[in-house]
Amino acid sequence: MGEVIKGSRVRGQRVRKTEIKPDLSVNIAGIEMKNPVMTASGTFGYGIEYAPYIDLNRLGAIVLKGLSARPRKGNPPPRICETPSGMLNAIGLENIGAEAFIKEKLPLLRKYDTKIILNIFGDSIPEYVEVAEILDKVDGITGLEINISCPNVQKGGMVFGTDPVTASEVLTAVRNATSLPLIAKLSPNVTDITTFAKIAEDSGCNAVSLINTLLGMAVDIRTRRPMLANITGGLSGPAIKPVALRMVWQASKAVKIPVIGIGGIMTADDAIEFLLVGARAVQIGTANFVNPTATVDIIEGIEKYLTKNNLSDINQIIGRVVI
Amino acid sequence: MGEVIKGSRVRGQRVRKTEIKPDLSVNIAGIEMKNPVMTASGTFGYGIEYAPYIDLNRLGAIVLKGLSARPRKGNPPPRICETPSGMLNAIGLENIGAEAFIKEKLPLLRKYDTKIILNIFGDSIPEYVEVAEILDKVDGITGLEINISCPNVQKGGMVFGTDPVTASEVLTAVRNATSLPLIAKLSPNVTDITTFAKIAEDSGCNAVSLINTLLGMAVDIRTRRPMLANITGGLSGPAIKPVALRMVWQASKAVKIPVIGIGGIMTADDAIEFLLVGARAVQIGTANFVNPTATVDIIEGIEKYLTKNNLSDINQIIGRVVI
Amino acid sequence: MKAEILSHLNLTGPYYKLKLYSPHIYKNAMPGQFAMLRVGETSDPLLRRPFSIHKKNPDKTIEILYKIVGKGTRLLSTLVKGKDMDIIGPLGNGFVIDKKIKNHILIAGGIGIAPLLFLAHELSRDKRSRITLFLGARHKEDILCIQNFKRLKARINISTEDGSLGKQGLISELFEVSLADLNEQKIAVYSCGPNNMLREIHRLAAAKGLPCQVSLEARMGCGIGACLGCVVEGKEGYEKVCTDGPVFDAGEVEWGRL
Amino acid sequence: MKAEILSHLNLTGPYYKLKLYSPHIYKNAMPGQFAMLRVGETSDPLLRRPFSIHKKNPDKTIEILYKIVGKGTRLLSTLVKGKDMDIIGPLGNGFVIDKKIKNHILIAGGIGIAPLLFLAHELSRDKRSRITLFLGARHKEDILCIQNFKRLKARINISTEDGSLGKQGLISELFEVSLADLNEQKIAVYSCGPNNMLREIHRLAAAKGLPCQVSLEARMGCGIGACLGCVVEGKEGYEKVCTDGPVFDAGEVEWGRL
Ligand SMILES: Cc1cc2nc3c(=O)[nH]c(=O)nc-3n(C[C@H](O)[C@H](O)[C@H](O)COP(=O)(O)OP(=O)(O)OC[C@H]3O[C@@H](n4cnc5c(N)ncnc54)[C@H](O)[C@@H]3O)c2cc1C
Ligand SMILES: Cc1cc2nc3c(=O)[nH]c(=O)nc-3n(C[C@H](O)[C@H](O)[C@H](O)COP(=O)(O)OP(=O)(O)OC[C@H]3O[C@@H](n4cnc5c(N)ncnc54)[C@H](O)[C@@H]3O)c2cc1C
Ligand SMILES: Cc1cc2nc3c(=O)[nH]c(=O)nc-3n(C[C@H](O)[C@H](O)[C@H](O)COP(=O)(O)O)c2cc1C
Ligand SMILES: Cc1cc2nc3c(=O)[nH]c(=O)nc-3n(C[C@H](O)[C@H](O)[C@H](O)COP(=O)(O)O)c2cc1C
Ligand code: FES
Ligand code: FES
Repeated sequence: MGEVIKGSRVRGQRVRKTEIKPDLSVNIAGIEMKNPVMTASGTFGYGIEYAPYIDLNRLGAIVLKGLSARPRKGNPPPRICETPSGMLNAIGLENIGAEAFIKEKLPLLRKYDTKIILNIFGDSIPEYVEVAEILDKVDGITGLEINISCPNVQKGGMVFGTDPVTASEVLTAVRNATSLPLIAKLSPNVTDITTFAKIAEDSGCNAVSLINTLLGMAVDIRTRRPMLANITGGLSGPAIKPVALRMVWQASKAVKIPVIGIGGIMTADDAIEFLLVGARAVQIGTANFVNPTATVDIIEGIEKYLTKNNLSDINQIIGRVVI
Repeated sequence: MGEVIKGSRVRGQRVRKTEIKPDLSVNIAGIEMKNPVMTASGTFGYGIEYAPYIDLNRLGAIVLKGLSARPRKGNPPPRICETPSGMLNAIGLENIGAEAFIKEKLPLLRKYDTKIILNIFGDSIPEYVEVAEILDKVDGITGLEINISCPNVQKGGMVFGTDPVTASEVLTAVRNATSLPLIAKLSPNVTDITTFAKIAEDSGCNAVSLINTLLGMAVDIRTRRPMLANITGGLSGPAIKPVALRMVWQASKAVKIPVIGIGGIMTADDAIEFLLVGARAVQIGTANFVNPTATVDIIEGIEKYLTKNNLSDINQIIGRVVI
Repeated sequence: MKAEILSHLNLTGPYYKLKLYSPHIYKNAMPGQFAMLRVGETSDPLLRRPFSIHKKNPDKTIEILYKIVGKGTRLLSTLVKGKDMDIIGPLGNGFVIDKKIKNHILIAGGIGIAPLLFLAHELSRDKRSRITLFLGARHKEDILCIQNFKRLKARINISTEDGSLGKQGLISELFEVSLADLNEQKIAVYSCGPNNMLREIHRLAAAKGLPCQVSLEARMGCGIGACLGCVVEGKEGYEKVCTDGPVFDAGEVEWGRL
Repeated sequence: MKAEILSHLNLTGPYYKLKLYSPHIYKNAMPGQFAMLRVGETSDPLLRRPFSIHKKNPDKTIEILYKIVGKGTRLLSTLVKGKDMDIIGPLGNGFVIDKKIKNHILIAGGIGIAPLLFLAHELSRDKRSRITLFLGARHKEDILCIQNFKRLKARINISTEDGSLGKQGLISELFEVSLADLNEQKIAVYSCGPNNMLREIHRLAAAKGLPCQVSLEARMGCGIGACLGCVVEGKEGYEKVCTDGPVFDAGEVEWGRL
């Protein structure tokens, strides 16, 4: 991000301040991004949905809705409900499948000058491997993010990402199935997040992203039924930010691979908190629903924060929390 | 709670409806309570602080600030900060110690017609045992609640309540040290809450209460320092309600001993959600700060809900979520 | 998008009318489309709330007619004239108007009247349109917009559950009775209201072979097709209420699953 | 407790004055005490916010003078006349007035003026009181309440950091200069403002042997001594700002830890 002379021709004023635009670029898992702001899987559709609201070229990277090898219908409605400063979702990983994605959606995305990262999942290790293989070496795909917050159907529905052994198995298997940069997306529903960050590192993943949603529930006291047809769902939004920030801080100290911070980021201030505790990039999820221009607003806000603090490079704040 | 003839003398009106007041009484861990509404430890001081705001006699039970064998100074300030729909605290378990409590505070509480339950903790198993022994058989104390969300100093600071082995050890040791009804207060910062609920049951505890706070963090981006001097703190308030409700639901299905629901309960509606998923009582924490009459408002609200739904007994809603 | 609040009136009881200056929505909105409103500035409530476009005015304003039902609408009702509303729209697919049909039956339950006034205005641009309104609600206080429909020369049928205005009973019953005398073939039915009502209207219209469009509600996360939170079961799998609807051909909906 | 908002004025810039009808607080409040206000109805912001009692009026109203600094105060500023404010108070320990002392020096930094006006009113009930005000702030727009103090016949010293009003510099510097000429012994100092200022005022007053009371701020959970969230380090361990303070004898505070 070179130097930009600002204000020099603005309305022919006498103010001729030379302002150096801070360098926001980061390299995560071998992926060069213009800035550390990515979208979070499942909250940005297949990307195109947001094109009427923001210039997709401005994003550091776009992470798309989780893909499986075959299309998935997802859970019956109601699938979402609001909670204090948060929301629960049990979409059930509805998606059109990796093949359809490549045919129908990817061509629309290729024209944008941003990195496309695909979030993948499966019900079993072979399924994870299958989707990774389908997407490997497809033009326009820069990296994969593995969602391990999925139930392992072969092992009685236990979630991959909450058991060290299965987590290690699925990450290693996917690692061997693709040469793309690999991000392990961790589940927060664990006693010790650092265990799983280390497992990701040891399995050869190039980065970890966290957090996925916290498992939650809500009940409609009028009908006495759960608010979600699926009974439980994933909690996201500002409510979870303190938990996410704590886990990102812990994970950043535990591993050398880059950590991507996710969870309740609504504003640039929130994003900066994550960068300060060690995240090298952030993902914006639920905020997109509330404010479709959230990502771009956050990029601009981070830039302003750096400028205001006379910092020229985003790396000057990453991990710089004062303890 | 017998029948109450309501409205019969109100302003000498012709409305002479006979209304049966629903029975709100519950028995938890052998403790007979007028209603299922208790206070949550650490949010109700030593009880007396709220006497100017509510009639303490109306409460099902009062759970007081965590006590240790000896006084504790607690953490340096800042100790709290607000987060979206929640707050972080790192009080550091400041308390006057069990002996001083018995001498200075308990006499003031004895005159109230409500159950007094003491929340206890220690830095090591012997300390837990010590405080339990000090409080055992003291007149006016109805039960103990063991806070196991404390670091075990003898084992490198690992939290008792997040390790099955230490959790079992400390609960068993306290169980053997007192004949009082015993409630195990569980930490939510674990992969599987049912494991710990079962450990409590197997250790001879008479009930479990959950959840304690979620571990969280916040950073002041102006100073780049953590908002709390202790760096991390416990997240409470409405933000955590969905997580708490899910865990209470899971625990209720896993054990036979009563489950006490805690976490973000602000209104009667919130309390009813917890009762529906299986809690036999609830504790009100952060809500007391926001609204000092929260507990009494909630008791009245539950009563209204029962009346409105033509239910005569609180047990008719406990565990009755429609799945 | 920002849109200045030009007026904000409490009609009766829990009903409010909000007038916003929005050249963009004025220019683009079609009947049946909706907008997502941010009802507060903090993170509780968090999500935007969907509201139908109720009316467009030549001064580039739009109107929203809403009812207070919970936290979000209560907060919305406190916003005062002069402030900017944070709004996204128009969104979704509106009612399809078949130019060949001149007889239009609009059926609303309660606040379901909101999108139908805009539709009636649009239909009445064709001077040969004949509009019949069936409007049902619980009490007479819940019967809104009658004057507006009168001005459009609509034939108006009203029912209330307690009989406080019009016929006592459900509006679907009134509609059923009127269908009995119906000989005309070129009729379209448009409906908005509670699911149970819509199911019944669909059944009655289908039995007579009348085309019927319904505007559905669902909890919405994004309103723009990104979250997959708002689906309803359709004949060919899940349909997103926000981008595949909110107006659906009644025949496409799996009514048994609603 | 509910208290009707009788008026709510934007003074200058971020400063607002709120007038509430509260016979209870009117009757019981002492200078230096505070109240906890609920600034919104939803759970964000969650906690109440503490504000000093700024003024009491014979019509049983009280006034709060505040500055918008964040989310809570911004939301507070949107509450309109006629609504009920949810308020708890009066809380805490106020300033101790030693009847034997007739010379009173009040020192405020910025919005720290809020509790000092109430104190000045109380002090001036003794006709022999002489009140001297030192008021410092960043710019002249941050200098509030001068007219009120004039009416109480206070001697007024003003400083601003940018020199836009009064002497340029910090108010503690102005106070220090005035102390140099001071011979009188029976003087009490009362101060409210940023911690750095209070520390300096304490140092200067202590050097002269003057009794000095300071009103401290802290993030508060409950305001009533139940959460232990608001402590500051005192000479004998932690003190709760809400119930041991907010007014402390400056000598009791561990200034090094603040
Ligand atoms: C396409 C569409 C158009 C609509 N048009 C109008 C309109 O013109 N006028 C009007 O008054 N209402 C309209 N609604 C309904 C309106 O969105 C809800 O009443 C509002 O979101 C409730 O918010 P709340 O916070 O007050 O209620 P909450 O406290 O959130 O909930 C109260 C009740 O409203 C339901 N509800 C909550 N959120 C939604 C949601 N996003 N969509 C539907 N129901 C919800 C809840 O299930 C609950 O039963 C429309 C809904 C949709 C989907
Ligand atoms: C006893 C007491 C009396 C006070 N009297 C007044 C008064 O008369 N007028 C006035 O304008 N202000 C007064 N304050 C300060 C006022 O409480 C804060 O400005 C207010 O709480 C900030 O809320 P916010 O949501 O706008 O800011 P936030 O967004 O919460 O925070 C903005 C800034 O305010 C600080 N802050 C947040 N909460 C508190 C808190 N509870 N106490 C102190 N600082 C806080 C934060 O650390 C941050 O620096 C008083 C504070 C105390 C403790
Ligand atoms: C509606 C919705 C759908 C989601 N779908 C996925 C998904 O398919 N794969 C995934 O890894 N995470 C998914 N997530 C989790 C988000 O990517 C993100 O980790 C989480 O929402 C926390 O971030 P936030 O608080 O910013 O939303 C989804 C979240 C939401 C709200
Ligand atoms: C300020 C504060 C202090 C607390 N102190 C204790 C404590 O001493 N012992 C304990 O077991 N729990 C303590 N808790 C946890 C609460 O009892 C409760 O489990 C938690 O706050 C969740 O409930 P809530 O969301 O209703 O506040 C404390 C919570 C807060 C907010
Ligand atoms: S509301 Fe998000 S897809 Fe419809
Ligand atoms: S604010 Fe809770 S103890 Fe002072």
